[in-house]
Amino acid sequence: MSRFGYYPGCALHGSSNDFEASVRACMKTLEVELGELNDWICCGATAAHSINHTLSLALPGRNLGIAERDGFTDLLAPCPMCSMELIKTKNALTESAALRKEISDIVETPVTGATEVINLIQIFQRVGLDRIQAAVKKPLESISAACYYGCLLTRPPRTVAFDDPDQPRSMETVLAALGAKSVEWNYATECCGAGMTLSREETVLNLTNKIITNAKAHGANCLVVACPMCHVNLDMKQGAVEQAHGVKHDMPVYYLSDLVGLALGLSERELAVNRHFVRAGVHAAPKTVA
Amino acid sequence: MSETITQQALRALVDEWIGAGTKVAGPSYVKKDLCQYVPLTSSAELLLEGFIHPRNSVKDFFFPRHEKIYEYTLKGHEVELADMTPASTPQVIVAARPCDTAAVAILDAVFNWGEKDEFYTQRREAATIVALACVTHDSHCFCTSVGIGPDAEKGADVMLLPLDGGFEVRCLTEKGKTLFAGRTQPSDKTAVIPEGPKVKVSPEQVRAALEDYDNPLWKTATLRCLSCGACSFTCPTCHCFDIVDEGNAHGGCRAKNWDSCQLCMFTKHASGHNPRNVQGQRQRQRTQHKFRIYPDKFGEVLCTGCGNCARNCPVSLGILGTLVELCAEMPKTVGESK
Amino acid sequence: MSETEKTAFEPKIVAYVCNWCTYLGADLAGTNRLEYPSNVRIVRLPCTGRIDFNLIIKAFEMGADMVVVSGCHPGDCHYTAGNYHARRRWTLFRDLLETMGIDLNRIHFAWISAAEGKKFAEFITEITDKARQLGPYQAYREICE
Amino acid sequence: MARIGVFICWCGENIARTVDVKRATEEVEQIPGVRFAIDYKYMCSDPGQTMVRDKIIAERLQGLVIASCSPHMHMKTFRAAAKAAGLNPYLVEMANIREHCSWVHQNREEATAKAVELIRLAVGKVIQDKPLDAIKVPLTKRALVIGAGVAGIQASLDIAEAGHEVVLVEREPSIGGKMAGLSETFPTLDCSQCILTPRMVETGQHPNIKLYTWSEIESVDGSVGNFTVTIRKKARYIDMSKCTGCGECWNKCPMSKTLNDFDYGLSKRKAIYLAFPQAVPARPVIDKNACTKLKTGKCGICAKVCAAGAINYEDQDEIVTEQVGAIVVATGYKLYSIGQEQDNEKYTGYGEYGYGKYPDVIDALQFERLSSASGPTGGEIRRPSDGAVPKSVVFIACVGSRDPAKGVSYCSKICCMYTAKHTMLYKHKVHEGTAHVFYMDIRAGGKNYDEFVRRAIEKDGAKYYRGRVSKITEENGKLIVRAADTLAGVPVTIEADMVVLASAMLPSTGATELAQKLKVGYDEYGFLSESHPKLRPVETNSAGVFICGACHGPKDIPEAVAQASAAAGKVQVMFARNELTRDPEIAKINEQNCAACYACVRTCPYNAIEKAEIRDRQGNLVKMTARVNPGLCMGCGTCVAVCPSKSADIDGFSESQIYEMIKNL
Amino acid sequence: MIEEIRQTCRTLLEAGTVNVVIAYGQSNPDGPVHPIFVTKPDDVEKIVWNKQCFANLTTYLTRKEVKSLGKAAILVKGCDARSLVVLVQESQVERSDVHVIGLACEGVGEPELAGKCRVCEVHMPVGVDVTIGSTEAAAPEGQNRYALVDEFMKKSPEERMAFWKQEFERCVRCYACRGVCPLCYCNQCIVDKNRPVVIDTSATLKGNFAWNITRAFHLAGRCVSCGECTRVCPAGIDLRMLNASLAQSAEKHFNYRAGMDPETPPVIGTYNAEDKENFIR
Repeated sequence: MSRFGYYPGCALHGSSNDFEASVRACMKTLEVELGELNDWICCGATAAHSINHTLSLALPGRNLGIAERDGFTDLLAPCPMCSMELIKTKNALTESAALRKEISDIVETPVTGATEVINLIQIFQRVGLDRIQAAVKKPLESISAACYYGCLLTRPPRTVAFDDPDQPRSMETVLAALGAKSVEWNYATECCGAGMTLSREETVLNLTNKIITNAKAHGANCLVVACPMCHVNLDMKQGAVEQAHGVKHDMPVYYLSDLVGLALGLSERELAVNRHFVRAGVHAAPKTVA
Repeated sequence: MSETITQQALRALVDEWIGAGTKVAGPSYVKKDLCQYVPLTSSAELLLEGFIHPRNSVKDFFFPRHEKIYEYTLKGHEVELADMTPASTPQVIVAARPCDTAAVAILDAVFNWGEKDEFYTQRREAATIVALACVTHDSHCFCTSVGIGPDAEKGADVMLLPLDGGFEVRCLTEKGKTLFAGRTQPSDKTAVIPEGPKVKVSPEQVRAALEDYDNPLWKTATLRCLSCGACSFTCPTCHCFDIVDEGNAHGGCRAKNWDSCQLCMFTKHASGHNPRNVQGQRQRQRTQHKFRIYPDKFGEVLCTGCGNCARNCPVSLGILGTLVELCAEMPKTVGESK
Repeated sequence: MSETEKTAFEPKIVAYVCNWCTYLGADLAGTNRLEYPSNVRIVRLPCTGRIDFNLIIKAFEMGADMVVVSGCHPGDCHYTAGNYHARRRWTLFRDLLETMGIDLNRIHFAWISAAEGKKFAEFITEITDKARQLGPYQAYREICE
Repeated sequence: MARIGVFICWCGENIARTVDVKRATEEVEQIPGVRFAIDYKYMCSDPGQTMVRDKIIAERLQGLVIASCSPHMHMKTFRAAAKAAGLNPYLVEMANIREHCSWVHQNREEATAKAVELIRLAVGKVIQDKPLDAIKVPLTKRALVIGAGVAGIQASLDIAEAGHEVVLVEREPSIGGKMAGLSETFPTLDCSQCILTPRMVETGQHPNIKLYTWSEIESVDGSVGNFTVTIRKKARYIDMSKCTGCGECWNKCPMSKTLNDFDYGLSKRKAIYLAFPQAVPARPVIDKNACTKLKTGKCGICAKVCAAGAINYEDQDEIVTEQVGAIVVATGYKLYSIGQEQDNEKYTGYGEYGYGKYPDVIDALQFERLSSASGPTGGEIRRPSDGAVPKSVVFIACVGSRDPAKGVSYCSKICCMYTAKHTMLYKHKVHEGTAHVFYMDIRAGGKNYDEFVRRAIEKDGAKYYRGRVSKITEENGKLIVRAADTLAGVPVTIEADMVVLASAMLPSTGATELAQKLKVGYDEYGFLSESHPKLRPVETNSAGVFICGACHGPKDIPEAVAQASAAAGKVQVMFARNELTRDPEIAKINEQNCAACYACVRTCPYNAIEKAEIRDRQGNLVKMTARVNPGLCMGCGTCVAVCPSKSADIDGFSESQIYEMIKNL
Repeated sequence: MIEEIRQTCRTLLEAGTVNVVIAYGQSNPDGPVHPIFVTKPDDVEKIVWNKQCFANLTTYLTRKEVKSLGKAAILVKGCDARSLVVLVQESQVERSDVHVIGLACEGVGEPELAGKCRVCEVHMPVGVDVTIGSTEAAAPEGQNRYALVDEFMKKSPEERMAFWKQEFERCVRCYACRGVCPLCYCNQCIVDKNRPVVIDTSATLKGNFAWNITRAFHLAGRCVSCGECTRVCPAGIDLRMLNASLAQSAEKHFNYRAGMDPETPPVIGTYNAEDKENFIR
């Protein structure tokens, strides 16, 4: 059984607890132990770096320190915002001995930046796609997904150094292992407007509408995401989008872990798929057809 | 009847000399398996028994391996010279082997011949040599073959002869007497020194054998020589030196450094020609110098049979071995050539 | 040594540089008027390949407190490979010096190209500061007494 | 005592401002060996040099130290002055008290002290200087030109016309290079092929030009004046002496699926093919990867139809050597790939433009072929995906250029011009179409260049937007180009039928490997380095090797041609002499002391040291030794450093000279 | 084994295959073992083979006095065979000019084995013309051949410097280290070069540091750790430490060990563009 550190961040313990349920259920089935960091704190995303540079490194620094203390060589941060902040800090620490000392002093824990920070897609890659493929119980033949990476999974490219920032393929490869199809479309790495959900809702509704429309136009019957914020905008806000644009989308939005879990035979309830706003039943489509 | 001193008292005396600011040198283990004559900081370092011969010789204290003669400073287009003052600090060499002590007496002749070597002479005058007679010897020792013995007094100011728990003290010169005045106990015992190594050759035999300058033995018997200076530099009587200038554009010194006739550069001319170009010629030169040239000039052989040449030779090629081979062949070769 | 003496100390620094990269880099620093401390004495050699370890030892013997060796970046050698040969020798030589207890803070190696006037000036400034902090290379001076 | 004269230059105020020259002069006079020291405002001026010459004679000087600027600036000047006064030029040393002193120090005390110290080192060195004589090297008056694009052709013809033999090597089956595939050229819009093909024919027929096409340089040995060049003639499978170029073979060849590289993949060609109709030599070549006969042994149609019997399936690569005295490199350029695969890890490609996955997103050279009368569409602008005439074309400039994050940091220089040209070519052919151009800046410096761009905008109505394209997507057969118009401050979305990317100019494949063979420097991108950017623009630091055209950096045709003529001129200057002289600052071996361990032989980057024997008059071997070939030694001195006995030494930077300098620390 | 050695040498001399055999001998039975040069078949009886056969005889292959004797056969232990490889690589010895008799060796030194023998990996010599004897002795498992250096490097730089000052203080510049070393074959040693003086000839600390650094570095990537320099030093200076440190460095950085393989190009005078360089700015 492999063991990974687990940093949920605020989202997975709050608005996106369905995501956490999905991730945990999936990992359990794959016999991956997730060790949640004891006493983790906020990653400082969005606010810290615009206020105080040291703080923006110290917050993730403390979390990395905890991971090192607890002996985790790999740390899963399913929220891309969190993983980006952690990686940014890790990189900075690796480059400067002075910074390592400074941050270690501030957070009162020795921190070197040795821990590898990984996102949701990477943990599946670590587990091994062939292993997952072998464990698939219910191939997702009815799924034609538009894999939506959003802005942060692959960006900033030199920091996160994950997949191709403009033409990513990693989620598609995971889906292929599950027996699912994915479509070629144009909005895979466009922004959903996450940060402006509250301040400029109109922009968000406009962007998400484009994303969903394009996915549909290219033949997708669902969207797959690996980011809690994307999910909020695409799923929870889909009703508002439909209202604002006078359209009917009814486009299910899955977390990547949902689809892995479903293929592995987990139930919608176990994966909290039943708590999504848009009824996410495409995976079972053949049954209804039959 | 004799005068004696216990080992303990001798050591106390040595410490006293040291305490008084006298430079004291004597045999000591400087590291595992390496016994050398070295300056002592305490009598505890001093070896008084259990050694045959230190790997170096006492010449180090009169004729050091490197000695500045003068210093110069360049001031603009002028050169300023500053003579070095010869050292005259009192020094005592203690527990010197008779073969080393004798060597100093032999060297006196060459360093006082013609131009007096002030550096040597002044050190020599300020020094008192306390010899220690030998009770054992090894296969390299051959003092008896060159007219010296385990208790030879030549060159010594004091002779110490091991006597159970201490030494018989024979003060041979005024310097020696002053050094030990009131420190010895009269005793009815006298030390008995065992005979030294068996006589293997005689200077006369060697002298005769050396007449055959072109003896092929020089080539064959010295083939294994590696052309280093280990023999000369640890020899108590070898005294060749080189003059070098060292320094930079601002100043420097002229110095006298040990040199060895065994090194191939020793006789190399500026033209590139080297009259002693092969090792046999260099070995022959060293032997000739010790047993013919030096005796012809100063009346005694330049060798005290200490055996350091063989002891220190990387390939165990001591002068004795060569002499024995040379003399063994002698009747025939001498007879033929004459 | 007291603090005041330490601050008053001006180290002697010898820089062995190649003719085609670092020497020109130093020229560029001049052309661009990039100021750096005046302690360094540049010895121009054709190539870092020419820079023998004996030169480094000799510099210390002559009282240098720090020695700099610098030439073209790998791949940029005017003579195609001199710097690669030099790099090998230095790698071994540094290990020897380390075994001997010779202070490696006293020897600095750098690749400085003809275009890196800024790097040259910064590098010299930095190591001069370092040399000032280290003080005279007493250990080697004692050897040379 | 040596008689050294020290000449301290003020360099106007450049040195004198920070160095107290007067005081330095007084102090320097005290240095042992210095006969006198003298200062002057401009030592390099005519009166300055006259003073140097007069002093050499009057004071019977044995050596000079000129304390002034960098030796890279004026060493030659002062050596010449010494020579003119009868002093060996290699008895001159310079103390660089300008670049290394007055310009980098502010404190007058410190700068003056350092200047004196630098002069002291130079005096130390000059005392150990030895008079040297320049090395004379025989000269082979034949030139090698590598690359037969327009630059290589121009250089070859110039040298050949001057009466010297030229060996012209081209790795493609035909000469002509990139220019042979261009449509029309800016700013005159004259037909590229019409101006180039006559030159190609001339090259092919010139009695002084020996042409090797379909050939590559294997290795280069020797040095200036006497290079030995090994050339690989790749198997062509055609007997060039028999072939008449009739065309039967390629007409009958059944294999027609290979992408035509002359059309950059926009068309197909046969397995046996003529590079293009105007090819020189007009002889086909068999593509061994496409030919059924060569792959499987079956077919053989071309051999059957060849009346001349010129097809030879057994052909093998052939290695030939040529002796030349000078080399001109004209290897040209290629474009930054618009696909995902890049040949340099620093280049990421442009995923936002689809990495070439949209067939209607093409690069500029492909557009040249589309608009060329000899191109795959016969000069009609038709898009690759469906052959439709595009009604709306977006041109994007600076793809990969000026973009250190994804491509190169330099400007590719010609894209602004050819993009303007492309819009005009397009508009002249598709009158109702719209050309949109996204640019960063318009750089149109050159005779009639800006006027040309204005014409594209004002007369032909190209729509120019200052801004970058952020994304290209495909929607219902249209390319959706999303961009910013930074002048208007609005986002722009254009539905285009075709997009043309003006991707960056890169040195052609293999340029750095060739540079290494030639020992020519190159920059981080692989462009070859000139000796001096202003004064020696076509020379390289490898004597006898010259560069021209785009292998040196992005340039347009007129510039490449001008540079080619310049390089040819340099070759002719060299060939005007009967022998060469070289700087004698080279290695030598003390053969008596050499232990013949041959560490130097192993180390020498120029293979200039050989194993040699010393024999006596009777021919008996005395000893082995290393020996320097002065014709090959370039004077790096690496042998000195590896020689344990210091039997190797190097004139000009000898052990004595360097140690004497250090002793003056 | 000794009889086989003598017989082999006798045959070679009798057949005229060689003119001289470079071997070990003893002037008297309890005297020291030293190199001998056997030119007459009957003299092979003088050859000995015992625990005192320290000398690396390959040092004689480059000496003009020995070369003048004609074609030589030489006795080599496994360690000595490595220096022969270097001599061949460095064109000092034409391999076909020497008849190399390898001796199976379980180590020299009595009662205690010499340090080098305790980590020996070449009990059976390689690259020889004939091997005499056999041994099962093998390299000790997991032995760190640089343990001596590693241990020494635990000292602080200041302690190391102090150690070397103490050692070099005793150096009298007799050059026995140079004389005995098979790889010190220069016609004129750099220390004997006086225009310019690269290394002071004075036996001062300054001169002694320069000399010993140079001696060690000239053996960088060449020294085969035969240990002769250390054995013969009359001042007992621990020279092998410096040699071992460089051997370790060559192995660590360039995966090179001198004298192991005649085909691998020497580490100095060659390069790899990928050589690491973390110390260069």
